[in-house]
Amino acid sequence: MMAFLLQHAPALVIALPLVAAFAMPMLSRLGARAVKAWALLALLATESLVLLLGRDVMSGNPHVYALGATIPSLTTPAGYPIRIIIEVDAMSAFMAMICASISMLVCMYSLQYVRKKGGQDKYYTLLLLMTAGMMGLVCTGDLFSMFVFLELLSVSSGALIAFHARRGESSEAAFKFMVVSSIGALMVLLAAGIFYGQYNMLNLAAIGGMLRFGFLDKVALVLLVAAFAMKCGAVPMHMWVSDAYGEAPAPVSAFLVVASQASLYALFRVCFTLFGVAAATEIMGWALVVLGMLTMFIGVTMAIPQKDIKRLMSYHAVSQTGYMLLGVGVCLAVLGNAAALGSFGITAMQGGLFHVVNHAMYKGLLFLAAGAIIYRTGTRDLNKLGGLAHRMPLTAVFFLIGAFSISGLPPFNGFASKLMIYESVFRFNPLLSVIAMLTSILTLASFMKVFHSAFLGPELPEYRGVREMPPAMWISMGILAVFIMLFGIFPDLVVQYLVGPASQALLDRIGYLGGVL
Amino acid sequence: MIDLPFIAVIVLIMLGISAAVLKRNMIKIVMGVSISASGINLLLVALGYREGGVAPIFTNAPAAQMVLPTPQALTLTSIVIDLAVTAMMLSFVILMYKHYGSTDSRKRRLSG
Amino acid sequence: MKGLLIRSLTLVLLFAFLMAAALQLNPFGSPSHTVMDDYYIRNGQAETASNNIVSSVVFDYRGMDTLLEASVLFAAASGVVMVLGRRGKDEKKD
Amino acid sequence: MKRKTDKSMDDGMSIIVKVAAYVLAVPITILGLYIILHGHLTPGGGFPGGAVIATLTVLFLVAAGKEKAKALKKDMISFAGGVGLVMFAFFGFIGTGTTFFYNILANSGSLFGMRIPFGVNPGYMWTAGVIPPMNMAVGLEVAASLSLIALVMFLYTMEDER
Repeated sequence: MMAFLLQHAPALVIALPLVAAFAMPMLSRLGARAVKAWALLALLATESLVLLLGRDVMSGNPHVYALGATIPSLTTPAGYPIRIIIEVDAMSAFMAMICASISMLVCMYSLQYVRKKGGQDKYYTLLLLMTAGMMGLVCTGDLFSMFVFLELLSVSSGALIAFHARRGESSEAAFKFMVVSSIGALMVLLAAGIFYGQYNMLNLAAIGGMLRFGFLDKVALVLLVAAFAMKCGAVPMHMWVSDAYGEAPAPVSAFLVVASQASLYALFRVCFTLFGVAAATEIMGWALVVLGMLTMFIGVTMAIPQKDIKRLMSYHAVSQTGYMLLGVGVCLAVLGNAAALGSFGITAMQGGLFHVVNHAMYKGLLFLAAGAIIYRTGTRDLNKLGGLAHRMPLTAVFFLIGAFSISGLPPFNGFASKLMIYESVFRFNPLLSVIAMLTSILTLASFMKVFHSAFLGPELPEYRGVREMPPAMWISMGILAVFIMLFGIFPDLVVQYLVGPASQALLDRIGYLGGVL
Repeated sequence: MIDLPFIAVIVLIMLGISAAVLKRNMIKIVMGVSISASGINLLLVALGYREGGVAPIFTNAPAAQMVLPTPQALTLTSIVIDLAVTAMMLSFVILMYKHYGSTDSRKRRLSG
Repeated sequence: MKGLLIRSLTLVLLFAFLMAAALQLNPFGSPSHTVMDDYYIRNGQAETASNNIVSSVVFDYRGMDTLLEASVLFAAASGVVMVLGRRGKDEKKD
Repeated sequence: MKRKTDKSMDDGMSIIVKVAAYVLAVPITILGLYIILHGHLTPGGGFPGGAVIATLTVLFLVAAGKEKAKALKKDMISFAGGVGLVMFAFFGFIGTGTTFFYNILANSGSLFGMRIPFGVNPGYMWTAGVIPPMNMAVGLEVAASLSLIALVMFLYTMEDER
């Protein structure tokens, strides 16, 4: 049974949340309790399956699964791949674990957060579909499937952003998000079409193996990088992020962070695996680094004057994306240079990837804490809030943990990953490192302002009746907080067992191609 | 030799994207996204065409070379996805029209 | 009007870029590589027993895509119902 | 803002349109079913067929008007869509003994398991393994989803300002 599950796990992690979502219209007849239980159960099953798969993959055993072939490992019946192939290497497993864990916690949080509003079965359906889209995006080894998963992700998250549709602003944010993401997805499709026209292949590994790097390939590279950078909220296209994260319900915002990171994963996958050293790595790497620097700095400067607590956090999310782009971009820039890669390139990439998982956790925690504030007080205007620490001490503690972590204070996990980025980037170019540190300080200043205005100060009369948040909400936040502490105290273990294999897998282009061909 | 179909496809895609970027009316933005999606579908189909080919269906097929089947399958998929995206975006436009009383994107409240 | 200028400039650049790419594609009507599609045409009938090769690509060789595409439509339907179909006064904070 | 709603439209269009719509409904249904059932033999399949059947709903909405449209059950349509997708996924899952999405019925000799010779042939109905059942499942899902989208949008836009 275990071996059977493990063998089919790459397909099942995508299929499970999908089927659970399809069954939702039937379950909704049984009432809201059944819907919630079913969604949580499905996500728990997905999570355990992903952990099972991830443990196997991380121990150096990548999985390849040809959908519909006579045996799962029969990828090339005629010398080339003809079916959709799911390829889970350590990097994919790493991202899949993040997605599954956060989706489970978000679902748990939602159990109470979206209690009073209608349309619950649709909410959980879309949550499950979004999980499936994310899992597929990080696991698939096929360029066209990537487009389809990207669209599934954007349609379902677009709908979830507009959950409070009567507010007007949220449908506006959702509209903006849909336009940006559908144009991005169309660019991916165009790139897939260009590759298909040249090589008659859609599989990432097969295209990578045949790559000639002519003019058309460069066009496709530019289209793919632009599309995924747009989707992950890098700077010239960051305007949708603040609206979408700000207007979505809080758990959905926490989940959208992971969705952006799935796009980030696709960006890395395209740069490292599809193109690899063949790409003009110096130029591409610098492009990512510059994009990262701009994203980091503009994000934080736009965050400081915000008055809306969730909008402020969204701009910080933009800013943190810059760190990941910076770390991985430095590695991409020195990919052709073995000495530099060994001495600081790999550390930079590990820092970037470590920051991905840390960001998912602390940003999730912060958004969930903001959600708790909104849930109890009904406002998100920082000028109206104040003195909440008297009434919601637990929320205050969780918020503080998230805020310290995002600002990179020891002993929280943000410190560990940022330290790795600072160290390695300093050896690449000291100026970049200084700007990154400055951004961190600005982040700390901004969050201290938020903490001060929302939690400290005298107890305001209008919030006298405010209570601590309900249990499902603080349990999910507590799990995140515990993991933030653990990752901050034992960063070396995390790097060794999670981030290290992932970064090795991303660098091992030959291994990825060899898995299929 | 100039390949007119590909040029037409690029013109179509750019028309759509220009409409999405430059127009103020949100219905026109939706139309723009749809048009560029159609352009890309046409590109896929055009890539799979073989001179004088017939559809890749064996039922009573004439004896001739067949065109490539994959682009047609991809196009089928992408048409349905485009339909779904359009439906989603139009429903947001309906909501905004109800809320703001206009389809003009300048009247929106959110900035940035 | 500075924004308009930047947008127009970007669009013109994109247009030139894509047009240059279009001119480099294989000539229309004679694709250069056809290994994957020839496999489908040659073996599709034997492997999937379907006369319609497009159907066998859609539902067999690339079946996952089709499942996903159907679920995109399902997501859109659920989303439209969720945002437009709700009745009652359950709108509140957040 | 105030949008003027035409009260006369609540009961749909004139009797001529209604009769024409009911007459058209039969050939549309047959065409849709034909396209779905022959998806593995002729151009078409679940998606185009489902879309054809969904036009039936649109026709009904236009002809019969708002009051009749309100009687349609959204939950039931959504349920039908879910059933279609679960069926589709089920046919993917039954191959899991080999691989997910393995075409287990093709060439098996059982239902839809007839072998076909290579090359041009007149087309046999009982071929193609899981493809025809999948076409039916997708047809159901697409028809349901598109009907649901059309219905909800119609009701929302026809709704009076409250």
